[in-house]
Amino acid sequence: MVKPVLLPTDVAFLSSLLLVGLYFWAVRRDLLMRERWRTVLATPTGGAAALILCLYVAVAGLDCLRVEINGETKSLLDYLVSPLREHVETTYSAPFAAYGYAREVIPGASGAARQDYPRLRYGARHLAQPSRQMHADVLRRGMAGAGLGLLFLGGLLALVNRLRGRPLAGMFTPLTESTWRLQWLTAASICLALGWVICLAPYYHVLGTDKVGNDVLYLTLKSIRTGLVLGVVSSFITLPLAVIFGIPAGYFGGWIDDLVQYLYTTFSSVPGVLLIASAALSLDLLLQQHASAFPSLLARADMKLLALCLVLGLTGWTGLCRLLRADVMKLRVAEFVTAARALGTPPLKILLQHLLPNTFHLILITTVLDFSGLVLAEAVLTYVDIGVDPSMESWGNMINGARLELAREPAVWWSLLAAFCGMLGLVLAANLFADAMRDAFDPKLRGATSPSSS
Amino acid sequence: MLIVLSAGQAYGALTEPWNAPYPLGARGSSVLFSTFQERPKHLDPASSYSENEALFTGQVYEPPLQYHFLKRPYTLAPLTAEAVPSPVYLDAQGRMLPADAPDQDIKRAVYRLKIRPGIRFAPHPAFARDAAGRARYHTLTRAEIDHFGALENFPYTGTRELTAADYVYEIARLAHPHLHSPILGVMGRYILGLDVLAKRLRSEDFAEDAYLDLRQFELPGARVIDRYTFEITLAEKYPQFVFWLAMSFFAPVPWEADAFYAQPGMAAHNLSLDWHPVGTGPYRLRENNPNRRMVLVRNPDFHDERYPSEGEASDAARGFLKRAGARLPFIDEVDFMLEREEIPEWNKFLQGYYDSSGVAPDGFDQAIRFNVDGQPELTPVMAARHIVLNVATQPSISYLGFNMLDSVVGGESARARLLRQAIAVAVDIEEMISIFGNGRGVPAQGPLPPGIFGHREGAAGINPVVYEWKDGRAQRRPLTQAQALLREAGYPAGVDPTTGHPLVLYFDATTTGPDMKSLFNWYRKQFAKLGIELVIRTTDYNRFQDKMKKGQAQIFSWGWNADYPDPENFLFLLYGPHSKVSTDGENATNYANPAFDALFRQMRSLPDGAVRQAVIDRLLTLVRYDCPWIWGFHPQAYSLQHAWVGNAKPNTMARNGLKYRSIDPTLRVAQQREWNQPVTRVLLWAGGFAVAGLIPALVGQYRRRRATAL
Amino acid sequence: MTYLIRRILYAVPILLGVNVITFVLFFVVNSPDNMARMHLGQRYVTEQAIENWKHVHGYDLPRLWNPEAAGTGHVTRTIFYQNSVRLFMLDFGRSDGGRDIGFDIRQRMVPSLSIAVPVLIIELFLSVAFGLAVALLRGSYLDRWITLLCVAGMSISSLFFIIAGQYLVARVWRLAPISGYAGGLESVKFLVLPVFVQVISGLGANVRWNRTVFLEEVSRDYVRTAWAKGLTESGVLSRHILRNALLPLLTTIVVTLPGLFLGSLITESFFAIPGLGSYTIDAIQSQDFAIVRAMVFLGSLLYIVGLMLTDISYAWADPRVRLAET
Amino acid sequence: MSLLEIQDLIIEVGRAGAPAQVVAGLNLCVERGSTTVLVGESGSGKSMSALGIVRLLPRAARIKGGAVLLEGQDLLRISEAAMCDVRGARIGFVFQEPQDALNPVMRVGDQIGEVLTRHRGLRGLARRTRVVELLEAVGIPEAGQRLNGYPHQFSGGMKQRVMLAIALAGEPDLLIADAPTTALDVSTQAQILTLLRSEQQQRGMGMLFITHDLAVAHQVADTLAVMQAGRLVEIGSHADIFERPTHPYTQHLLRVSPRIQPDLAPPPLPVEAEPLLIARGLCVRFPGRRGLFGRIITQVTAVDNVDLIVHGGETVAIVGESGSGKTTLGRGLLRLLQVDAGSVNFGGREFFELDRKALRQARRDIQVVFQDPFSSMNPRLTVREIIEEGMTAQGLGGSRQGREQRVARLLEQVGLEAASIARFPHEFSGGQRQRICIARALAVEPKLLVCDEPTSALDVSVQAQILTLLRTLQQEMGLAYLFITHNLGVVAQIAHRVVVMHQGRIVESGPTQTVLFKPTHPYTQSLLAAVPRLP
Repeated sequence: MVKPVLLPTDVAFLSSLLLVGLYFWAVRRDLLMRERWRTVLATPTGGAAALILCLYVAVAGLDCLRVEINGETKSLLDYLVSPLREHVETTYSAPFAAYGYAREVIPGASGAARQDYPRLRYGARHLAQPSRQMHADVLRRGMAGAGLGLLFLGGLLALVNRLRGRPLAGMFTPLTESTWRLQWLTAASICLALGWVICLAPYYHVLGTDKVGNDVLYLTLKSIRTGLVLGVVSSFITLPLAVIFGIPAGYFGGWIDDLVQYLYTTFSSVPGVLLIASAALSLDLLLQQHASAFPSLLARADMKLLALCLVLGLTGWTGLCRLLRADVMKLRVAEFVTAARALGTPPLKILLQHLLPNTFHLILITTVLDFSGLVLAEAVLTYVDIGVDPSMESWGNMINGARLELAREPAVWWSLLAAFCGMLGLVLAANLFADAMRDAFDPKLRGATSPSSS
Repeated sequence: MLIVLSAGQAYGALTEPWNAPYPLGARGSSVLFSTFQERPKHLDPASSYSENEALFTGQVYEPPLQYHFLKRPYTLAPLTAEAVPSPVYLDAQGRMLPADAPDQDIKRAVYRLKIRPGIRFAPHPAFARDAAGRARYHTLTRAEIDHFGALENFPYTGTRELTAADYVYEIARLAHPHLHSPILGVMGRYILGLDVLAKRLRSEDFAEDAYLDLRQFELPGARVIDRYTFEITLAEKYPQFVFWLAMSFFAPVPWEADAFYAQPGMAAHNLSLDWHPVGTGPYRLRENNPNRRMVLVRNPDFHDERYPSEGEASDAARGFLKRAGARLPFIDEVDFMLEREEIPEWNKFLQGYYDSSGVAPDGFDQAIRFNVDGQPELTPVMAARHIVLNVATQPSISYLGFNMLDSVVGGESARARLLRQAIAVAVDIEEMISIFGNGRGVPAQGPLPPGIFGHREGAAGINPVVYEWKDGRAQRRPLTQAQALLREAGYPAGVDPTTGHPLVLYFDATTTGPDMKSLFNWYRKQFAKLGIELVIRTTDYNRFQDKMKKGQAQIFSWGWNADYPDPENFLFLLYGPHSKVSTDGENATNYANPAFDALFRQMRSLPDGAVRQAVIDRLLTLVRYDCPWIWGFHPQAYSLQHAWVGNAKPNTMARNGLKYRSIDPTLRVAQQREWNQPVTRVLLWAGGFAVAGLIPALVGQYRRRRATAL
Repeated sequence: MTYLIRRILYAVPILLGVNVITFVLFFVVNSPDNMARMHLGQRYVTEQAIENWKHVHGYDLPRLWNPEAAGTGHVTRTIFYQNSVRLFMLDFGRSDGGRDIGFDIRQRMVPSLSIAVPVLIIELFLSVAFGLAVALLRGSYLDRWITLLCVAGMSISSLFFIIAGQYLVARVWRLAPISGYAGGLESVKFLVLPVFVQVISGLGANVRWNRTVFLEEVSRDYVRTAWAKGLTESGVLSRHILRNALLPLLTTIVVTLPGLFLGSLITESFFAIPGLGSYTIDAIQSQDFAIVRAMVFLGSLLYIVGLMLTDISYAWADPRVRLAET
Repeated sequence: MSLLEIQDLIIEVGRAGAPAQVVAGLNLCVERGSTTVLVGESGSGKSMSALGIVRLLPRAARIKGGAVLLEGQDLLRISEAAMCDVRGARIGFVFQEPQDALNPVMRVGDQIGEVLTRHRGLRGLARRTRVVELLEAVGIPEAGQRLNGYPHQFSGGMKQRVMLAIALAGEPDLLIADAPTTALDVSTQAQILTLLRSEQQQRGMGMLFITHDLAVAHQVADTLAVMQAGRLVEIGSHADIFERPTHPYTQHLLRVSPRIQPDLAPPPLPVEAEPLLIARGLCVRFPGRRGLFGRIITQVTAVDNVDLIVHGGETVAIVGESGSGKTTLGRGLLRLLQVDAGSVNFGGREFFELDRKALRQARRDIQVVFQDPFSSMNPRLTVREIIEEGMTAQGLGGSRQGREQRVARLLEQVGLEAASIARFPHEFSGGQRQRICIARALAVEPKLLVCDEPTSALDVSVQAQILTLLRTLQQEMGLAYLFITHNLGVVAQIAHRVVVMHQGRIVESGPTQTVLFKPTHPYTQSLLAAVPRLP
């Protein structure tokens, strides 16, 4: 029996993506916006960051589409990487290891037990003598992966050149062209990495395994969804609040402004972590009181994630609200707003048509910056025990576990490394993207005077 | 960056080694450095029951009896009492009965205890008296209390000789409504008149902080005979009672302490018996800063107690008899540092800053390896540091319980029993021990741990439902058998016929650290082997307790630590009348089987011997078949000691082992210095790096100064 | 003076609001009965004991509105009123663990400050120095790399810095204790590592923020005037840019000053510093609501004091601003 | 040898990939003791040239070639360190916006003294004495006390005097003044110009004066250089340029520059025209200080008891310096801000007594055009949406297509292509945008158009076009204008009647001819006297 399953956070995440898509569709004819978005993408770091973000979003998106087959719910991502999911060892193993992490007593052929590192169930299983064959095999498969990646990249380049009407001979010019070089190099690295993973991961644990033998690469991939959902959904909960409070407060002033100011001063005066902690604890209690409403573990963990998003969203709106209010207060006296009032445009329409679109860049930039903050916050909240459900794959859980693992001897560093890289990739990309966006949308910082020597 | 490091360097130059986790002044003297993980909530002997509290109460308070430090199996020895008492049994008419009289005839069991004269309480302001003999500090005003603020600020202290009345007073305190003594339920049944007293006290309305002088209440079960003698009378025969006399619940509490702490205003300064105990033990708690550290110092008035001169055969060889006959305690001061997390604690032990340590799960591979015989031994690195490993199987059990009141997994129906048995076979405890316990555990064949009477080794001792005896050892039955059992139960391949979906079971747990996640995953994997979906319901501890009490949990992880080394203390966990739901007893699974209950009652009062063994065998057969528990394992405690620590023989029953401990501070100082040489060249590298980082900036600046417009 | 009075009066409704928030969070799902159970522990608890506890602690009153009482008693004879008033008097009551919260707060303030203050000072010094250097070299490769490095630094969870710091500095290089604390001068060596780690983990964001502030100042007309005067780079930077840029920096710093008392949750917890940060974390983890609520209130109070200090310091530092006008 | 000789100076802006030359080969000399004025419209490269001389270009711009010889030394080829010794010491610079050009948090005395320390090595008392001398020289009274003040305590004109003192402190040989009076009122402008001229002559400095205003140039120049699009089109003596301009661009500039001449002003309309707008006793006050609990303690009266009448088809100009309350009056009339007292009768209706809904409808009759063509249109909307806005709000124009046709017609009416309909504001130049703004206002068929400085942000040639457009529209549609401006030259070209405002009050009003050429009030007289005029 196959039936699609949509968890609440899936719905929230996918509809958030849909909203982003709608936004781009809506601004597609706006030349100024198009030019600005082009600038964002043309900034080397911005373009590269956008590519990486797309990759993350794609993985998370795939992980949000689930089907239930014979009572087992799995996402498309699970199916795509099923070797990773299924290759479960007993306990730790290092990246590219053929043998386990810890010695075990292995019953010998003659009945005499000896103590040694056991062969892994899946890692490097295909090699008869791992110690001798491993290097060559990894190299061979790595080359194949690189080849695969390059092939894909070539196809991509050919397609782009075809669309641009460039001759096939100049196929690799994008890689050398100065303006788009970093973007293409990023694309190339992504292709290469994907190729390598596709060719190596079914045979080795590329990032090792964790305490119960799960492939760390799989955990890292699954964590992407958690991180993104947390960041994106929370931001999307924040937005309406900030907009609904911030823009009218700035525009109307008076008692509305007083009220909103009071609200956000009150909210922001509570230390952030504490507010989140109290709210999360309360929501957690609420969930526990209605535990029976969530039949499966997945639904429960998912509900907890949604609750966390809700908490982060409900506590995180003050910053953007304050910014919006200040910006609208400036815009309120802008002449086009005065003109609109003089034309008899009703206030609501002024808010929607004039103020909202002109503060949108602010909303976008703040949202992307907040997003990265939220992804980072997940790890900390998980440490404080108010983060995502322990059963859910997340970087916070990985880091948290990694603290203990690092204290082992030899240190188990790969979980930490994987979580570190996974997180750094996402947050760095988001931060760089926000930077590029700020440069493109808010070019206040350009044109500083200096002696003309440089 | 540079500033920080150079500050560290400058400071470090004065006091090496750099990484000492506490002020180094004391390490050369006779101070033991240890840790505590959780701040103790109650140090009042009437309410304190948890292990982390016993760490302190065990050293401060002295019940009449103790476990012999060296002898095995565990033997009771007198502490403040002259001798281990034997009960005198009386019938309804008060006539003496022989020890083997039938239980139902025995209406009174009388224990007479004579304590040694000359034992004194540790100095405390509560005992301070002025020239006229009046207590100095029993009638303080609020302002005076605020002025003193802390115990050490009281200029006068006093002491007093321990009397039998102090023991009797403490027994009455068990009934104190505000102390919520955890053993009131048990003792109320046995000690004559205790429950009556408790009821009476509860009905009296008095403020929480007010002093309640328990001396004015009559308690027939505990009476002072003379200055040094008192008598405890039980309402029925209870052979295990004598073990209770070695627990801190029966340690003496002077009425002066209660009167002192009950003064209004004391609580606001955290001055209460819960934070500042008053006892006769070898140590007194000098500093109680649960935020950082707790310090025990030698009680100057400690009575003359000597190191035992006899023990197990191997004790002499292991050096445990070197100090025989020497006066206790050996160490002047014990510093307990708050270490909430295992890792820093473990690392500090390795660095030599803590004198002993358990083996952190994550440091296990570093410390221990199993030799070819499967026996644990120290890794060469550890052995080179002359660290000593002690292994002791604990008189405890950790198990997964089925709530027998649950409609799915509980009850006496064949369906439920088969389901339980199937799960018990499928959950691979051996794997659990090896993954999560680093092999530190013995798979349980029933509730009784090794070392407790009634436990059987070998083929005779296995649980035939889960294990079979093959190749000379117990082997878990294969998964196919579990699946067959499940099919028989009516869940083919784990599918619940009523829904058509996989059977969903719930595991109730409390939320704790990150390590739990993998454990939960592991549980799920075990159940998934049968096609059953296991949902983990985590709650906070209190709610979990509440759930357990209401019988709403389904499957849960539970454990039991022996109060005393007797099979009764384990088998009563399955005794129907002790059900958690109906009586808030310790029978967490609410298992109730009349046949078992009858046999249990019989076993309870039997002396150790063949008869008792036979009864126990029958009891075990019953519960193995009914399978209310997945039997789990008996954990083994591995503890490590540095070479400079002496007399650290593990004693899993006794809590007062610190007085026997000795240390060699000179060796400690030398080793710490050797092991903690800072890697200073890193600082040079960092400094060089910083300087190198400045160069491009300086070059850039120079270029700008020299630049022309064209 | 009138300004101060106004601000203090303004703070009252905010604190009241904070109280309402915490109260709602506290009581919406958590009934007094639950609290009583939590407080009394897991052992056998009778209804009588619960009632008794609730009465002693004043939780037997209605939550927000008392229909039975007369006059102002409608409001005053409620849990909310009684608790809020107590908090306003800075009486935090006792924790669920039975200790006096005010006592613990006083005791734990010192370690928190002894971490937070050095961090603040060193961080400020370093980030201003780096920020200036980067603003000076703007547009160059060094600028781009340092900015990228800053963004990367911002993108790394502070947990990584702590874990890596503990592993390398304390374990591998043995340069500092892994964790712990001691009073007095001894504390220095315990503080080196946490301070170092915290400075490093905050450096990226701070340098970048300072760079932005400095660049914003650099683009102003008066800077051009300064150049036109023939001042050298150092003169322009120190006398003009720095002086002006310190104003926005001041606001961001001063508002955090009172909050320093609260300490850093994560750092203190990892390094076992017995400060208010780890106190809070412990309270969260052990679900000790009484402490959490006290800390929330204290935090808000300090934040409001911070806002006030900000205004005052602004008026002091910026000749254009006078208090009466704000 | 000239004091300053610029040879083939080339300045580029933009990214390395697509550079644009903003200064394309400038050649210019400044002699000792004489003033050279560089005139040009915005974007002509005149300011860039001035900044290029001292190597203080914005980051986006860079010098690509040429030489700047100061007494024979090429400033472009010395090191930055050496350049620091030139700036302030040998070249003084006065910037356009005194508001921003002074360090807000530094005492005025220190800002001047800094130069003395840097270049003259003066410290302590000597420095202070010299600062006082300088401040007195630039005409700041009570210099001894005022040097401890901060810039915000000085008025605009005073700030510019301080700026001049800074520039003079290093006793430079060359003074570069980059449009130093643009931001100032005419009366202040006149004082500053006089001061500059006298200082220059006293000290025998060379001065390079940058301006867009030919009238100002006329007042200070010894030599005039006219720039257009980065090139020098004509250079010559004062007399050459003003009397015998040779280049067509120069001639054009001279032609379109507004002059105050009696023959230009339109005659007053016949009196029998029906009054369209009658305002009586208008007062607008802004809160000043607030006390405890936000109670208002003092108030600033921006518009003080003003009466005003506008007839249908008439242009009434409101003239005043900054702060005179003219803009506030305009917005008050429109009910765009709270009016504290008075009444406005518009077309027979009491404008201030309308409820919200009626007010929205009534807004149709009275529209507004603003000064800044950049901020007066929502950059997120297309031209069509911008112009449609009023129609939608007022329910005009019928169907979607009807509105579209109307928008197209309006665009043609204001002289734009109908095809611009789908474009965004930023694709248009300043003048074009102002046309769109007019079209937006006209879309609701108003009877009165309040023009709030509609031309002051525009170059003179564009300004002339817009004025022509407004006149044409008035003739075609019978519009009435309330024209708010500070520029008397513009007034002379367009207004039937003039109202002069000073400190919130109307000091004089009457037909243009009378007020501009036979003023009776002393304020009007002094104002007119201060206006620089072309021959």
